[in-house]
Amino acid sequence: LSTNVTCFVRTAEPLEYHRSFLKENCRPDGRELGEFRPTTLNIGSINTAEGSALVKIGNTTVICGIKAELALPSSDAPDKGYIVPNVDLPPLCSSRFRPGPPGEQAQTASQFIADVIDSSNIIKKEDLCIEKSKLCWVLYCDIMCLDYDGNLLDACIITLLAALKNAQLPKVTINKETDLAEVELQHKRHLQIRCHPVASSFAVFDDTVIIVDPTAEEESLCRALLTAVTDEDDQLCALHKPGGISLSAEKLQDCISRAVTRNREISKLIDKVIQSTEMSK
Amino acid sequence: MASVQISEAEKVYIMHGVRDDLRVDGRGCEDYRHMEIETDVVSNTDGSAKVRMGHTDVLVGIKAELRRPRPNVPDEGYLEFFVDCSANATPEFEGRGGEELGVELSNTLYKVFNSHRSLDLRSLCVCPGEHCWVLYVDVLLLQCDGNLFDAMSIAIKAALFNTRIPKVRVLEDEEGGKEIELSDDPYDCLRLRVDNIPCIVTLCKVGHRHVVDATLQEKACSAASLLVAVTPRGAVTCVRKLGAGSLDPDSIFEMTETGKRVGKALHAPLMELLQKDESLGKKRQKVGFLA
Amino acid sequence: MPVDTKRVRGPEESQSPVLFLPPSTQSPAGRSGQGARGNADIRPVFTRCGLVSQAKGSSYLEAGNTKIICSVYGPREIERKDETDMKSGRLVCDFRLAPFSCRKRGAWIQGSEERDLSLALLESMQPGVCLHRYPRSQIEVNVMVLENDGSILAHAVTCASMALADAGIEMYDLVLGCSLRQDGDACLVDPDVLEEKGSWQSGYEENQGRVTLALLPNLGQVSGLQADGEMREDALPAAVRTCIDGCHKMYPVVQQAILRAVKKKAPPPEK
Amino acid sequence: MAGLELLSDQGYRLDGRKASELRKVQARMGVFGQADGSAYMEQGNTKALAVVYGPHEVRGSRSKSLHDRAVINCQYSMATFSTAERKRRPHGDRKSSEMSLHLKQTFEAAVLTQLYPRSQIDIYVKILQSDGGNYSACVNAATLALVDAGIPMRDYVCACTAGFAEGTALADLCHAEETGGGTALSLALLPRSQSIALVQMDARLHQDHLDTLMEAAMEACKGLSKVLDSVVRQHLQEVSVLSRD
Repeated sequence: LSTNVTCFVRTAEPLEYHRSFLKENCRPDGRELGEFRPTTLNIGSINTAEGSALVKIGNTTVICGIKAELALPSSDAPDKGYIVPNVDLPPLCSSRFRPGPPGEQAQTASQFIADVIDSSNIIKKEDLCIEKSKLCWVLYCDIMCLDYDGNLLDACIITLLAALKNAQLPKVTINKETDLAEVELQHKRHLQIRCHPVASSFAVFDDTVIIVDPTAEEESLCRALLTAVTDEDDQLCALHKPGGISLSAEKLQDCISRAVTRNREISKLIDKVIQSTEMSK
Repeated sequence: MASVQISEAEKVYIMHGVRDDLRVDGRGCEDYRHMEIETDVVSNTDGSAKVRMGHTDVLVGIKAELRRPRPNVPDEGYLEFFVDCSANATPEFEGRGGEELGVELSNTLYKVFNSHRSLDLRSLCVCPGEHCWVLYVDVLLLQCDGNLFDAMSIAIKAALFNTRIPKVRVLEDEEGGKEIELSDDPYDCLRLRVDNIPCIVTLCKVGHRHVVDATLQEKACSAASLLVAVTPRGAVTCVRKLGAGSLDPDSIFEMTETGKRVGKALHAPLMELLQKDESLGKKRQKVGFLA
Repeated sequence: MPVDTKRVRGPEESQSPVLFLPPSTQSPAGRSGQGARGNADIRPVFTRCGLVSQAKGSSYLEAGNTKIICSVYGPREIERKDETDMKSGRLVCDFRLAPFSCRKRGAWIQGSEERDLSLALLESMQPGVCLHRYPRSQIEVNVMVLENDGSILAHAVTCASMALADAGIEMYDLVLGCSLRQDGDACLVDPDVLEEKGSWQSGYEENQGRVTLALLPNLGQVSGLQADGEMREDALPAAVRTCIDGCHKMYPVVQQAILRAVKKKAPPPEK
Repeated sequence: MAGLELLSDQGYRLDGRKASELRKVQARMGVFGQADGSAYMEQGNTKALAVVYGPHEVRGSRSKSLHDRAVINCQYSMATFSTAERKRRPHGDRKSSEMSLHLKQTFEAAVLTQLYPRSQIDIYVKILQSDGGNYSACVNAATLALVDAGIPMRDYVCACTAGFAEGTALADLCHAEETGGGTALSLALLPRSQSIALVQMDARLHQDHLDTLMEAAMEACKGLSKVLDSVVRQHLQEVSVLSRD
């Protein structure tokens, strides 16, 4: 009977239901307030992509595939390549998304990722230039959500970083005689990753209670969301708080320091997985 | 797809008729309806044809344009298909209503016709890697009473037969620059070999038998049909199951056999007719829709 | 060209590096990559049900390097109320290739190939689902190909029927898919991408073709059939039979995955 | 285009017609069996096909229906191969939408819509080959299709274009004349009452010349109305012969 009652409360008064847990400093799925869901990573599973990674944070599953193509550098930045990140939330990942052009959430996520890439300088765009104003790489970073259960941004950044670390580009030279590009698939090199940003998301309940890594249900009930991105030198790369109630500076500082430790954890995880992937080869 | 709704009693009537090889309009199971084919009906195309099959009416116009060849096949031209399900056929197609069906039909046509086995695509190449002829095959559905695929394929074959592409010469100047010169003699033109172009035969499973050239009413009695593309030599180039139902393997074999037989028999009179039509030349009275 | 303002855009034009390979290396040698696989063998298949937590039912299928994920939502209220009779439900299939799934990058916007595949998937699945049990509602099947290494339509059919079963949608039978590539005298079951292309598209050889078939194994009915290419007279019926055999080979694997998912959802009472 | 001489010194036009001469008109009614009414029309090299469905219940949302008369619904489209340069889409562009609207306005003026309250009449026209005067060919074809469908009208609606070159009005312009830089005016006329259903002119013209131009267009329309009338009569004769036995 008791399970029936809780079930009813969960559907009828979801916020009350969550509050009753938060009061006890825990959450409906058994986590503590500051606890992330188990995070797993799988790198390089897509052979058709130059680099790929699949990350799971709890149920949330996001995959990123990197395809590299050749293009003419733009005239205002002739010594730079392009990085084109896009986040897709297909109808496959949750019933809340419909087929068709990307919705608001996918658009914001894409823009957020693009901003993080720009501000953190994960990859110097100059590195992607092959020959000034003639040829450069375009890295299409296509991020796709396969299972949406909240905290999309964290997952996106992790999978992007891991996929970039996994990516290998073939050697390209411009033939002096024919003036055409020549690609050598045998010679491949990794990209130089200059910064390791990791995102941490927080949800605010009832003005004061802050939880990390919200699920989809928690995201829909909370009063504000916050995402902080830090790099390995504890520098803040991006801060994203789409509206909601205001937050004291003190609380914000707490969040950022939690993000710093999260960065350590994830960096360790990525290194470990990359190592074991290479070992198994 | 455009469809009609019929009552259970009508369905039973049609199915019993098919069982006894006597269809509502008096045909046998493997008979086509009366067909009217006319070529060269739209003068500002490079080739055109109109086919009427009962109440199904299809007009095909072909325009050739010089384009860049596709990078993966630099020495071949290609075909583009577009099916316009116009509101003329049924009010359902008004606005964007016919678009979905149009894409569906053109995708299938592309699979059936755009291969170098059916048409010598290399003959469409003007200058490898730089210029080739692209044939825009535009199909216009004017009226539809079932069996669209068969009518379209016959119209496309007739229109391709009718197509005349002006001959071009590539002139090279001293610096290696290339220029293309179009022949201005209207009789100096490239014709396409249509010997190997398949026709589509759609077989509709009604009860335990299958019928050729089903009307919309007969289609309403059937859950599944099989599309078979057959070349004049009787080779099958494309098979597709259409519709919401399923078929047992034996009837698939039977239906492909029938398709092969019917399709093979369709080609010879068609070519004969096209040739006769052309030999009449200017003397032929163009009736178009004035028939 | 309308500008896509809803995505982060790259340069107007970019080309796959594959196009710039020196001509000699452009077509890597045919079938050696897969190791020793008999012509009639299907690749090892890995399947799992119930991976997408948000979906009513879901499945994942891996055959060689082909990776497909599928989720099923519904039955829920019909979206387009205009047409259709309300007596039976509607099946909606959305077939997508992830942009990174092929050797050449694909676009985000659904192309005509994907629309074609969606339709083929729909027509293959429809005969298997008891749609009359779901009046006034629609069941959505979303298929995403994560990596395309050949035979995607056939495996998508299998994957979709597992997801439907996982979602508890009533079905007459499972729907299994198998595809085949006729290359001269060789008849390659479950071809990978290289085998699918092969010499068919470049050469003018005899007896070349491709067949994809969907089967309801217990009823022995063929729910989907697509055959392209000019094959010899006897090759087509033989290919259809071979595909039917191929489907039957998949059956135990699929059955087991579904059984496992059922056991997980409703564990048998402990003794 | 200044180089193009629309009217020669001898008074002949590009295609050899005289200034007030119409192109050859050929038409047929009842070309399709499935539609309620249909007609095919050739005006020189311009070929148009019109199909009428209805009157029937209003499709789509009920709110569109009018309690005291019928809704006229028009769609104008062009076959992708109808023009010299291939068109990418048959309809949906701005020009076709404008044309659809013009047709709707024209026929709202001519059809006795009040006889069919709460219903809808669909008129679909398609240009199969375009050589100037698309609008007028469509109107004429649609008129015949409406007659074929047995929908009561005040009168035939006849449409024709007229242009102005070197002080002379030219009737029934072909494509070269339309784009040749002169003025073009389209007129849809109910000939018996001489009332104008629609007139459109998008170019500059001194107002003194307007009368001559209108005069020429009206004459052309009247000429057309005779042709349409004979087509209808002939069609009726054929049909009545067929139905007698």
